Amino acid sequence: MTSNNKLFGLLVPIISVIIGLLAGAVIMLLSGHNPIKGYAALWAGAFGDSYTIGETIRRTTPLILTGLAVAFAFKTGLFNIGAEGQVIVGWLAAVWVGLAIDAPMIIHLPLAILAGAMAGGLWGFLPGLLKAKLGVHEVIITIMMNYIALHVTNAVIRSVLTDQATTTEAIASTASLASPWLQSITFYSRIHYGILIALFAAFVMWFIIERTTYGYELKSVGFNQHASNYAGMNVSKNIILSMVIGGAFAGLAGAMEGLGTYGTISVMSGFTNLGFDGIAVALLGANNALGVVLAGLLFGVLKEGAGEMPTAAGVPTELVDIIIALIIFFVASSYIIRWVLLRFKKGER
Amino acid sequence: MDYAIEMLNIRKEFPGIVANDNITIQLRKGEIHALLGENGAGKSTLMNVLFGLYQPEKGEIRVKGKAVNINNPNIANDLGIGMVHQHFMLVEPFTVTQNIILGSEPKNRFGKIDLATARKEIQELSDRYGLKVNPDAKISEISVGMQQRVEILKTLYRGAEVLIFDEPTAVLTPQEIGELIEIMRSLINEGKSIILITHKLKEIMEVCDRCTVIRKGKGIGTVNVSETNSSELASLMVGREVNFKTVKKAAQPKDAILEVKDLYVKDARKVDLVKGLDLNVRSGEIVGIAGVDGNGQTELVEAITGLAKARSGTIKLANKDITNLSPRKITESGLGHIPQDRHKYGLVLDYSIGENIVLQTYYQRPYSKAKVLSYKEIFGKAKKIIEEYDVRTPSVYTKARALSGGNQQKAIIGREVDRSPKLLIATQPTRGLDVGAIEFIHKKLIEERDKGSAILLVSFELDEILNVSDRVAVMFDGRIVANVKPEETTEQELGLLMAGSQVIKAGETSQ
Amino acid sequence: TETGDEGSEENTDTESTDNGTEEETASDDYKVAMVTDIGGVDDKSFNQSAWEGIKGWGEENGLARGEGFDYAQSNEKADYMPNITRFVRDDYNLIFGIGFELKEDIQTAAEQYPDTNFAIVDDEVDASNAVSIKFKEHQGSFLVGVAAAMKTKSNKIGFVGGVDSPLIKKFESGFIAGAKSVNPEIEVDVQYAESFADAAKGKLIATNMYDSGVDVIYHASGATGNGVFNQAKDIKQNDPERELWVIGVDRDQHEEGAINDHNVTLTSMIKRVDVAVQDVIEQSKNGEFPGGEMLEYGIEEDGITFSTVNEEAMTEDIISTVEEWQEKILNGEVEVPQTIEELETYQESL
Amino acid sequence: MFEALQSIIPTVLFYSAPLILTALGGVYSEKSGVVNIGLEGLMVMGAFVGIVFNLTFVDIFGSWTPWISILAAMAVGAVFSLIHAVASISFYANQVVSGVAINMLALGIGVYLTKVWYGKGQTDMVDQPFYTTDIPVLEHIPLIGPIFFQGIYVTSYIAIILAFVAWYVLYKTPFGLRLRAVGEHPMAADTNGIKVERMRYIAVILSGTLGGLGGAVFALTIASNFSHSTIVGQGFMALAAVIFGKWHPLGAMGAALFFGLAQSLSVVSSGIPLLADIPQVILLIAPYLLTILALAGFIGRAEAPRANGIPYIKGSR
Ligand SMILES: Nc1ncnc2c1ncn2[C@@H]1O[C@H](COP(=O)(O)OP(=O)(O)OP(=O)(O)O)[C@@H](O)[C@H]1O
Ligand SMILES: Nc1ncnc2c1ncn2[C@@H]1O[C@H](COP(=O)(O)OP(=O)(O)OP(=O)(O)O)[C@@H](O)[C@H]1O
Ligand SMILES: [Mg+2]
Ligand SMILES: [Mg+2]
Repeated sequence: MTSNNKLFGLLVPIISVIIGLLAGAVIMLLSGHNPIKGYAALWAGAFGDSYTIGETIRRTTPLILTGLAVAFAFKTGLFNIGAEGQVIVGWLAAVWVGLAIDAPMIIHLPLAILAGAMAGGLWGFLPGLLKAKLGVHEVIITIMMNYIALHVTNAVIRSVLTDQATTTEAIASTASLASPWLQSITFYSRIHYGILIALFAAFVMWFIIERTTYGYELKSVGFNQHASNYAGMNVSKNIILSMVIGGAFAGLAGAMEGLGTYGTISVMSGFTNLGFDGIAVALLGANNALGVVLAGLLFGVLKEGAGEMPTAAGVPTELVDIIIALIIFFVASSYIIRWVLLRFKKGER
Repeated sequence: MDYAIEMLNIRKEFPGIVANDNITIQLRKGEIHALLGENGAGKSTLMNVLFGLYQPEKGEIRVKGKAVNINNPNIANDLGIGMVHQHFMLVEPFTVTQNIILGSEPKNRFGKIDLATARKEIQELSDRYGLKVNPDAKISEISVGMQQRVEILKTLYRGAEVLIFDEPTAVLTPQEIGELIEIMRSLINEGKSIILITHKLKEIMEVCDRCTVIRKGKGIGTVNVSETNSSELASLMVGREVNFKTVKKAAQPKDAILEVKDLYVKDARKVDLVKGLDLNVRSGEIVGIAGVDGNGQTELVEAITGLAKARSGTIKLANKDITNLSPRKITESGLGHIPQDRHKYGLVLDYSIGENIVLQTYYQRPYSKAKVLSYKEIFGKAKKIIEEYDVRTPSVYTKARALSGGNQQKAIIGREVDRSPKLLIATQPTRGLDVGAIEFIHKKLIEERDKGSAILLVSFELDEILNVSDRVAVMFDGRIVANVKPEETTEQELGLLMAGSQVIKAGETSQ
Repeated sequence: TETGDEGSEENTDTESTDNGTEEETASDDYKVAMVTDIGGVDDKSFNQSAWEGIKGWGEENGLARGEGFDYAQSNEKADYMPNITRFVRDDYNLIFGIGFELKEDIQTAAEQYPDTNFAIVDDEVDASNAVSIKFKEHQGSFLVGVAAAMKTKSNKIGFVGGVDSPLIKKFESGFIAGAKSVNPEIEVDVQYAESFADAAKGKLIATNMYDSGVDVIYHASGATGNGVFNQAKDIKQNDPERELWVIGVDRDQHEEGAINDHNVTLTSMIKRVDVAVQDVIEQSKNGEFPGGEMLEYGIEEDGITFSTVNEEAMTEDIISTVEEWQEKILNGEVEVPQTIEELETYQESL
Repeated sequence: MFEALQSIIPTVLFYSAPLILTALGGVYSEKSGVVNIGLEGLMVMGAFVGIVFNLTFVDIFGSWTPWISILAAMAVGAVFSLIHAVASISFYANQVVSGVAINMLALGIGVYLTKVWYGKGQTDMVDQPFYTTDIPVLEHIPLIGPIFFQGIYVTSYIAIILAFVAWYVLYKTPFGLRLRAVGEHPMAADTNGIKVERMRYIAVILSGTLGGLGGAVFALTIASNFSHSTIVGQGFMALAAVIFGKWHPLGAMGAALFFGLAQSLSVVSSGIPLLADIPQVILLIAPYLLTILALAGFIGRAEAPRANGIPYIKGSR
C-alpha cells in the first residue's frame, strides 16, 4: 500500500508534465507552429550549452526560495501571497548593506544575505502578528504589504540610496555572490553561488519541518489550533514564526537577485512576479522541500527555455505559461490521474 | 406481517472492509426498533444505506412491502424516511427555521423564501409533538438538546413516517434523554415507526419493542425486548459476558491535590458561568461532577487546564498556585486531561497516532534532544501505549483520523494516563462508546486512582458518575451545591440537586 | 480584415525564422538585432520605433527577419541578459538595448564580449565597443509645452509621468519650461502614476486634472497614458464642445485620440528612435562604429520632432510660434532645462 | 466640498466597478465552499475577450458593440471557470492550486492568442468603449443628481445593482439558502437532498461570469486595449474585497468602493496644497495602509464559510 502510494506520488507529477507538454504541442499545432521545432528551441534555450544551463540555474535559484516561502507558511495553514513584497524588501535590504558597508567578504556577504532574510522576515511579521492577535486574514494583509513594499522600496532607492536616480551603484564586490569562475565556465552566464544557498534553505526547511520540535508545533498549529493550544503550544507565536520564516525565505530570494544576478536594485514599475510564481512552485512541489526544489527547477527550465522559442520557432513565450498552468492543473487533479491509473492496473489483471 | 421497512441481506463494502455483511432488519409499523452493536459494527453504515447516502453492493430494501432503489436522500425523503444523524447535520450560522426548510423551502411570488409560512408550519409541528424550539434562534446559540429537536423537526417537516435515530442520546443530558423518550413515544402515537441506535441498554429496555443485534458487520438476530434483559443483549453484542457493575476497592484518599477557591470564570460571551466555586480533590480518590450541561462544568475545566482565564479566585495543584498559568505550565505541574471533544481538542487528526501520543511531551527528552525529534523514541513509546491500552490501529503510523472514536479515545487516555499525572481530569470520557470500551476505560480510571492520582470526572451520565466516583460534587449555576457519597444517594436525589431544588441545604453540606 | 493581415504577417515571420535557424548565415553579412525592454516590440513607443528603424534598414538591404536582423522580446527584467547573449552567440555584429532598464546588462555584455558592438538607447554605458544613444526629450517636451501654453484657455495644464525617474523628469522640465516661456503665469499640475502600465491610475489622474480645470495634459507614461486618452475621449464624447487635449509621447499618438469626428490629440512629442538606430547602423556598417561615444539626438539631428497631424487643433498660429521657439533652441538662444534644478534657474531667468 | 464630491464620486465608481463585479463572483464561489484565487485570471479572460470581440465585430454591431462584448466576455468567463469547477469540484483538486493555475493559464492564453492573432503583444485601442452618461431624470435631483447621476458609467450602476441582486439571491431565495448551506456544511445539505456538486458548479460558473464581466468592464472603461499588463493585481484586490467584506455581497461592494475611494483620494490629495508637502510615497501607499488599519482597527476577524476550500467527497468524514 505505502509503496504503491510512493509510486503514485512519483508517477502523478511525471504524467502531469507529459500531458502538459503534449497539450502544449497541440496548441502549437492549432496555432500553426511546428511543435517539434518549438520544443527543440525550448530545450536549446534551457540546456543548449553551458551558458543557458548557467542561466537556467540562475533563474531557478529565487524560484526555489519563494516556493519555500509560500510552502513554509502553508505548512502552518497560512497562505502567504506576500512573498512578492518580501522579495522586494529583501532585495532592497541586501543591496543596501552591500552598498553601505565596508567590510571583508567573510563578514560583508553573510551580513548582506542576512539583511535580505531579515527584511523579508519583517515583512512577514506584520501579517503574522495581525493574524495571530486580531484574526485578520493574512491574504488581504499580504496583498496590501506587496504594494507597500513596492512603493516604499522605490522611494528608498530614489531618495536614500541614490540621488533621484533609478538604479543604485553596483554593490561592493565583498558582498557579491557572483563568481567570475562560474561565469567563465558558463560563457558569462549570470550563474552565482545563490543556488547553493537556495538548496541549503530547502534543506533547512526540510529539517525544521520534519525533524525539529519547531516543525512539529508549526504543523500541529496548521492542522488544529484548538488541539495545539490544549497541548500547551503557543498558537500565536507559531503563526507569527511561520510567517517570519516564510518571509525570510522570500527575502533571501530578493537577496539572490540583489547580490547575485544584478548587483544592484532599480526602481520597479511593477512586481517582480517571483513571489507569485513562488505560489505555483510551492503548490506544484506539494509544499515539501524536495518537491519545491524540483518544481522550481521545472519552472526555471521552462521559463528560461521559453526565451528561445520566439526567435527559433516563432512560438510566443506565453506558451510556456500555458503549459505550466496545465501541469499544475493535472497535479492538482491527481485524484483523477490516480483513478485512471488504478483502472489501468485493474484492467491489466 | 405489516412492515414499514425491510432491509434484506444487505451487503456494503468499503475499501478493504465489509461493513455490512448480509444483514437483515425488519421494522414493523408503529414500533421502536433498536439496532445494537459495538463501535464500528456497521450500524451507521446500514442506516446510511437506508437513507440513500451509500449504495449497497447486495440486498434489497422494501418500503411497505414494495422493493425500492434509494440512491439519494431525496428518494428516502420521498419515501417518508427521515434520519437524525449521529453527527448533527445542521448548518451552524443558519436559524432553526432555515435549517428545517433547507432543500424544500416555501416560496412567494418573487422567488423569495416565505419565512412566515415556514415558521407557522414549524410551530404547528412542534406543538403537535411537543418539540419545543425557537424558530428564529441560530443553531450555534442553542443547546445540543434543542439541536436534536431541530433534526427531528427536519424529518417531520418532510413528512417522514419512519425515523432513524443514530445514537441520539450520546450527546444528551439525562433530562434531555427523558424528553427525547417522551418525544419518541408521541411520534409512535402519531403512527410513526422508529429505528433507534444506542449503546445504552437501559434505554433499549425502556422504550424499544424489538432489538436487532449486529456484530462486526454481521447480523446476529432480532429479539423481543420484553423477552430479554440487559446482560443478554450485551453478551449478544460483544460475544462474551460483560460486567456492568464496576468493581473497585474503597478509596484511600490522601493529600489534597486540586484545591479550587472562590473561582469565577467568564464564558465566551463575557458572562460569569462559574461563580465563586470551591472544590477539592485528593490523591487516591475519584470525584465526579454531576450537573446539567451548561452549569459551568466546561468553564471550570477550562480554567483548571489553562484553556480559559479565571476572573478571580485561586486554583492550586499539589500546593502550587496554577491560576491562569499557560496550559503548558499546568501540564508540566502534573495535569492530565481527557477533553470532552476529542476531535477538536484531543487529537491532531492529521497527525499519526504516534505523533499524537507525544502531543504534550514532544519537546522533552527522550522524544527530542536539542529541539531535534527522535522518531525512534516517539514511535517506540506509541507502540507501547497502543499495546497496553488495546488501541486497534493498523500501525502507529496511521493517521488518527482513520481510527474509530473508541480507539481514538483509548489512545488519548493512554497518552494522559501514561504521564502519571497528579491530577487527571476526564470529561465525558465514554461518550458514544460501546459497553466494552466503557468497561475498559472505567477500569483504567480506577487503576490510576489506586496508583495515587487524583481524578476529577465530569460526566452527564449519572450511571457513570455513580459507578465510578468515590465522591460526587453536584454543580448548579456555577457552584458546587452538594457533596454526596454515591452509595448514599439515588439518581432521583441527584436529579433534584442538579435542578437546584435544595440549594440552601446543599450549600451547607458543601462547606 | 486587420486580423487577417496580421495573421499572414505572423506566418511570414515564422517562415523566415525557419531559415534563420539553419545557422549557416554567411559571416560577412552585417547582422543587427535589438532587445526590447518589457514594453515589447509593439509598445507604440520607443521599442516599436527602434524596430521600425532596424526593419526599415534590413528591408532596404533585402534582408528578412532572422536573416540579418531580428529582435528579442523581454517579458521581464531577467530576460534582458539571455536575450542579449543569444544574439552574441548567434554572431550578430551590432546589438541594441532599448531603454534605460537595459543599461547594466548592455554594460556587462559589452565588457564580456569585446568583439561585438552594442548600443544602448536612452542611457549611457561606458565601453569602447558600445555607443550610447540619447535623445533630447527635453527639447521636444519644450516644444509641446509651448503648444500647450498656446492652446490652453484656462491657463492650467497638466503633466502625467510614468515612474518618477531622471528620464521622465527631463520630459517634465522641458514641458514646464516651454509652457512658462510662453506664459510665466501658467499653472502646471504634475502627477506621477508610479507605473507605466496602470491605466486606471492614469484615468484617475486625468479625471482629477480635467475636473480641476486643466485643459491640456502631456503624458509621458506608456500604457498608463491609455487612461488619460480614455478619459479625455469620454469627456469629449459627452460634451463635444468642451475643449480639452492630450499631448502624446514618443510616437505620433494621433490614432489614440480619435473620437467621433474629433481628435483629442493636440500633438505628440516624437522621438525618432528609428532615425537614430539607422544612423548608428549605417556608421558601424561602414566601419565607423562610434564606440565609447555618447550620441545625443535632438531637434538638430532630426531625432526629435513634434506632430502637426491634427490640423484643426494645431493651428498655423501655434505651429509658427512653436517653430519660432524651435529656432531659438537651434541657434542656442534657449538652453532647455533637463532637470528640476535647471528648470528653476530657467524660470528665474524668465 | 460639494465640488470635491462631484469630482471624487464618479472616479470612485469607475475605479471600483470592475472590482465590485469580480468580488461578487468571488462571493458566490466562496459562499458555496470553493476558494477562488483565480479571480485575477477570470478578469484577464474577460478583458481579453471584451477587447478582441469589440475590435472584431465593431463594424457589425456599431454602438452596441461594448454591450455585446461584455456579454461575450461573460460567456467565455463562464466557460473558462469550468476548468476550475471541474478540477476543484469533480476532481477534488486543491482549490488554491487550481486557482493559481487559472491565473497563469488565462494570462498565457490571452497574450499567446493576442500574439498569434495580431502579431504583436498588445491589441489596438477599441473604437467603441463605454462612455459615461447622465442618467435621465435622476440627474436633475438637487445635490444628489450631479454627484451620483452625472458623468457616470452605466456599468458602475450595473455593478452596484448586481451587488444588491446578489444579496437578495444569497440571503432571500431558496437558491441562496442552499448555496450557503453547501458552503457551510455540504453533508448537511446533501442529506437534505441538495445536489452539492451542482450548486458548487453553478456558483463557480457565476464567478466566471462575473469575473469575466469585471475584466471586460475594466478593459472597456479604463484600459481600451489588451496586453499582458492590462490586468495586474485587480483580481487580487477583488479577492481582498471579498475577505474585507466578510464574504457578504454588500460588504464586498463596500470594500471595493473603499479601495476606489482610497485610490481617488491619494490622487486628489497630491493636488491639494496643504498636503503637497507629504512625501509622494505616503500618498501612494495610503490606500493599502488604510486597508490594513481598517482591518486591524475595527473590521477584525472574519469567518470564512466553514467548508470553504474543502472538496466534498460523498461518504467521507
Ligand atoms: N466512509 C467509510 N469509508 C470506509 N470505511 C468505512 C466508512 N464508514 C464506515 N466504514 C467501515 O465500516 C465499518 C462500520 O462503520 P459504522 O460507522 O457503520 O459503525 P457503527 O456501527 O455505526 O459504529 P459506532 O457505534 O461507533 O457508531 C467500520 O468499521 C469501518 O471500517
Ligand atoms: N473516511 C473513512 N475512511 C476509512 N475508515 C473510516 C472513515 N470514516 C470512518 N471510518 C471507520 O469507521 C469506523 C467507525 O467510525 P465512527 O467515526 O463511526 O466511529 P465512532 O466510534 O462512532 O466514533 P464517534 O465518536 O465519531 O461516534 C472506524 O473504524 C473508522 O476506521
Ligand atoms: Mg455509528
Ligand atoms: Mg459512534
